[in-house]
Amino acid sequence: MKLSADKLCCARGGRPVVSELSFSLSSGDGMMLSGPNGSGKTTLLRAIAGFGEITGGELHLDSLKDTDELSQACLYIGHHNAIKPQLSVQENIDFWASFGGGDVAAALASFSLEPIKDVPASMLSAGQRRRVGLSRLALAKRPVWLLDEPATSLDKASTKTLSQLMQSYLDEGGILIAASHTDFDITLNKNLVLGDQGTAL
Amino acid sequence: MKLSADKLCCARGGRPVVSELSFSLSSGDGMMLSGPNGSGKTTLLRAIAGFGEITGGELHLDSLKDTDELSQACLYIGHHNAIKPQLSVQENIDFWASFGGGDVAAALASFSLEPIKDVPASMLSAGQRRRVGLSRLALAKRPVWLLDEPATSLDKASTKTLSQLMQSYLDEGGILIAASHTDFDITLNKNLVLGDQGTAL
Amino acid sequence: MFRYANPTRFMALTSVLLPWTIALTVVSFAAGLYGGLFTAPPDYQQGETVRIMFVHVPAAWMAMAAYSFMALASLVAIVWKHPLADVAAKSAAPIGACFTFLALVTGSLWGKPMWGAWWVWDARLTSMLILFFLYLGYIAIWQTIEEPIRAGRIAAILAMVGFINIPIIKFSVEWWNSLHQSASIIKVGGPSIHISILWPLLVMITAYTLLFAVLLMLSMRSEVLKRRIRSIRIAKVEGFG
Amino acid sequence: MNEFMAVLRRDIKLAAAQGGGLGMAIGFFLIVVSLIPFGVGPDLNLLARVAPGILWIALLLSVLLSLDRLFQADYEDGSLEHLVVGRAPLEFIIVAKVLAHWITTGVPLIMATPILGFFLNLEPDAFGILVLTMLIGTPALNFVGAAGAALTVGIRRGGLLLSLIVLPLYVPILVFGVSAVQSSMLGPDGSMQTMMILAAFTLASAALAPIAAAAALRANLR
Amino acid sequence: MNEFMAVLRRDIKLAAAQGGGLGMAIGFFLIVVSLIPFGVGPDLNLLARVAPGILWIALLLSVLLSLDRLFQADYEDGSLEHLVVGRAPLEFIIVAKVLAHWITTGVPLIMATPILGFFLNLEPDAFGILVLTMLIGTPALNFVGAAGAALTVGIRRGGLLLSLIVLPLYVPILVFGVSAVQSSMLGPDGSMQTMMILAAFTLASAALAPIAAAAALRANLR
Ligand code: HEM
Ligand SMILES: Nc1ncnc2c1ncn2[C@@H]1O[C@H](COP(=O)(O)OP(=O)(O)OP(=O)(O)O)[C@@H](O)[C@H]1O
Ligand SMILES: Nc1ncnc2c1ncn2[C@@H]1O[C@H](COP(=O)(O)OP(=O)(O)OP(=O)(O)O)[C@@H](O)[C@H]1O
Ligand SMILES: [Mg+2]
Ligand SMILES: [Mg+2]
Repeated sequence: MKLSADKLCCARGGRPVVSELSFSLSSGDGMMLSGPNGSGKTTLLRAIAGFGEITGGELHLDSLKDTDELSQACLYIGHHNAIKPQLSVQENIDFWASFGGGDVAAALASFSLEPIKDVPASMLSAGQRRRVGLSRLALAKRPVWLLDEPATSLDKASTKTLSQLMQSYLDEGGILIAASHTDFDITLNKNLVLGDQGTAL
Repeated sequence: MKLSADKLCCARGGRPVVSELSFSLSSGDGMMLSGPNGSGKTTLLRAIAGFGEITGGELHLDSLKDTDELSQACLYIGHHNAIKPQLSVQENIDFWASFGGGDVAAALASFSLEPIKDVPASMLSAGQRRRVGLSRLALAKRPVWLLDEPATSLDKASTKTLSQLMQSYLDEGGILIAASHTDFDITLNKNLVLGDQGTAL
Repeated sequence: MFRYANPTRFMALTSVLLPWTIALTVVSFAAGLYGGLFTAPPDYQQGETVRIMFVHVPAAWMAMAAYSFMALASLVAIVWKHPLADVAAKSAAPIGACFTFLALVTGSLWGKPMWGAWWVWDARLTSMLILFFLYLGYIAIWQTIEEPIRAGRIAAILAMVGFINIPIIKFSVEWWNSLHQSASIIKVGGPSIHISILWPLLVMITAYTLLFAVLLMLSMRSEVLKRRIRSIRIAKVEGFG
Repeated sequence: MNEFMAVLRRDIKLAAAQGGGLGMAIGFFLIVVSLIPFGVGPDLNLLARVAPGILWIALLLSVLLSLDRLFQADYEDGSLEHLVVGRAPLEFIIVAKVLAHWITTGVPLIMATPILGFFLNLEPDAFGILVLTMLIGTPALNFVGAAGAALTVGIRRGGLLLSLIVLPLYVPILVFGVSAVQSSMLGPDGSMQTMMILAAFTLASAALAPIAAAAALRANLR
Repeated sequence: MNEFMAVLRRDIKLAAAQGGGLGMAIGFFLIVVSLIPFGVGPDLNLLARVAPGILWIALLLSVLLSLDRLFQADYEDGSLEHLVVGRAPLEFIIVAKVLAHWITTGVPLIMATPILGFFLNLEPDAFGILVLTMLIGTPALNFVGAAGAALTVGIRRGGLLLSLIVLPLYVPILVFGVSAVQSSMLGPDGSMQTMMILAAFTLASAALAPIAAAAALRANLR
């Protein structure tokens, strides 16, 4: 497994945002994406996940070249949690499991959601919501994880759980890109720092 | 100026969440509110700001007792940024200034928003949006600040700006409560740690 | 956006073409109006009111033609992602809406003496009204979505979906046998109207088509310029971060 | 007063910035009215007879639909909380929002009415009186609708719930609005009295709805 | 197929969990229809004459209004992105969503029609045929509406823009739906042909609308 970008340029709303980024990640590589606000971290992650305008350069996952198949290989967790407030925590996870496969019990266990599994999602606190969103990580087996500020609103214990989950995913040979302004409890072996103009520093 | 809570109990959606909290803050005091996800930080802040069900105990600001006047004394910055996506950054701040008073130029300067002042808010990144939301701090002069995870999505430079702003507010004699899972660059002189059951630890 | 050479070539080409097309438009309008107002005989049934035809029929045709053009340009924009196709479709919409409006107004001016009412809820008239609404919806899409690329795609899909209405207008007269005149120019076995009416009508149709071309070129040019200004403006706020 | 003008100006600006937000309610109005002949048939006499009622109902639906976002947007982005604890009384702010809404959608809708009356073959004499009754009656629609919007703010499917709550309250306004037009077709001053009743509705709703709306908003923010 | 059933089941569950989501569209339908006599006057013959058209138009508006959130909720909470990159083709997912929507709102609306027809003094003979045409025709409304909803997802004031886009496309369905009912009032098999045309509309929209909707959703997610 190898995810590589070659002089990748992306736009957002017609405006060029990220320009000429090149990187290459093999199985087990985790890349920390950092840079000031507005430097294009979200734009880059969305582009890889298949929701962006790629205006130049190339993006490959093995032999797949920015197609639907590439985006199906990615698990993108963005700023939103994809939770239905009317459904309970368990019902939400049930749906994802029946949609994309995976084991509901394992997902509930991952961020210790069992105690709140029957609470309607509309009654969750910000961090609880984020935990439900992140429990997808324990659900779907996808070769690439794209995490956009995954630790937002998480308390210390959950942040640690997240780091462990990331670590064991990398150990199993996953590829991971995480955008964040703060450090995780583990260190990722690659780094990409974006500058103001969306170019690598 | 003195903000004090005496055995304060609050509910959310009819369910008791925070129970028997007591604290007292005078001018210049800043209180860090921490605790695991779902422990009731947001609930408490909203209750002080006037958007909660206070089910027991008392809350005072000098002689004001949880009334409209108390909530008018507070500046509450919650998870949402109160930004209109159709308007530009400047237009948004203009509106707040004409609604609650304050100097637009100072607010723009506070989080270095001048370069993006004409950009429609719908085109901002998560952190840029948060910065616009936080620029209210430089706008309205209110005796109490209630900040709910103010540093979400902020990059390092802006986090520092925020800390400085908080510091100078405290120096001028403001009262501040901030909920956060991570530390700020400054240390607040008071601490309130909520336990799982919404009681102080 | 304008890394493409195309729009530049388009600007150069149209600046040469425009004066000529304008001249031709004026000439053919003069000829068509002269023929329509003076040489064509009054109708034995309708009298002088028949002359509204020379304004009405071409307007109605162009209303449909402009929509078809828009749908076609949208198809090109979606399939080949040609940047000018997008601009062309966007620019054609308000012009087409104006032609539609003109056909509606002249039609109802004509309807008063002919049918005794300004407006009847006849199939052709109504489907024309719906065409007008489709134009409005299309224009609203462009106005509501700020990002030009996304707006372009969405508008293009809408234009192609709405194209279904064109055959409905065209054949509504036969399907619902309405009050309105059925096709007399384009039909099996050749046109069924007299040559003295036919030629001014054909000239007027040419004139309208040329007018459409002129307006289209003008508004495409201004759209291209607007996009350039937009990209310059955006480039200026570039370094914000 | 400062706050009042600030909100009024912002809401008008927002409606304009929506690029066609103005035109959209009119679009809906236009289309609903032009669907009628398809449903009812093209008989011009029949159309003329039902025209005032249909126009009023369509106006009512258009106002209702555009109302459902009156507080919702402010609620979702967190602005509402700031508006509620501002120095100006919440009732004032609500009046400012209703006024802005009436200016940006109510007035254009009323302006479009004569054209639609023309399509429905309404007698030209009735146009003036129709527009007049609408000018007098629509603020009531807006105020009552605002109270409904405040009650349903933050509720999923609020839009349809809003219809359920508000439409019954619209019935009296509809009845008097239509009867004012119809009685004017009979004689010159037959409509004076109904017009007065409409005006009374508007005044009463302007006085009461903001209070109800303010209470509802406060309750919905807890 | 797994994904199809998952989405279908979830959307039905969501509609039920909305606590009255089912009832709300019917509520709107009921109220629009019951406003008509107030607007048009209580003349029973007149009402009977306009009844099929009014019922169809009210049905159409109710479907339209409840459609505007078809993709919006998924868009706002980030689910849509996951649905789009799922293993099942997006067109399938869209069909599942439309089907769920038809089951939870279309069918109840049609069930409510006879009661409303009764209020409007519709001839009892026409009830059966009215329900039948609606059963055949409403899926087309849902499919075309879904394409419109996909075009306007993520757009402010999408609801009204949706009406502007979709209502013109509803006109043929309305025309044939009403004319099927009316011709059935004349003779027994007068309506067969129009019914076939309606069925053709439904089939064509079921084939084409998901493709257009999928393209629109993809474009709107960039
Ligand atoms: C608002 C009212 C009217 C509208 C919207 C309207 C619309 C149209 C349209 C769309 C066409 C193009 C048809 C085609 O290419 O097949 C057309 C053609 C025509 N219209 Fe009208 N029309 C209206 C009123 C009238 C009236 C009152 C008359 C006179 C009786 C009239 C006479 C004609 C004639 C003679 C043609 C040319 C038909 C042909 O040769 O193909 N129209 N109209
Ligand atoms: N929807 C949009 N339309 C147009 N431009 C956008 C849009 N969203 C973001 N942008 C712009 O694209 C640039 C990059 O934004 P992006 O969200 O990728 O930044 P980011 O690195 O994720 O920042 P943050 O740390 O604040 O999340 C910013 O300058 C922003 O203004
Ligand atoms: N709208 C609501 N209705 C009912 N209960 C709620 C609601 N919002 C939150 N709760 C519940 O109230 C409790 C406290 O939530 P609150 O949002 O105050 O936590 P928090 O300390 O801010 O957590 P976080 O760190 O995740 O933001 C939680 O158990 C949560 O489930
Ligand atoms: Mg980001
Ligand atoms: Mg919280």
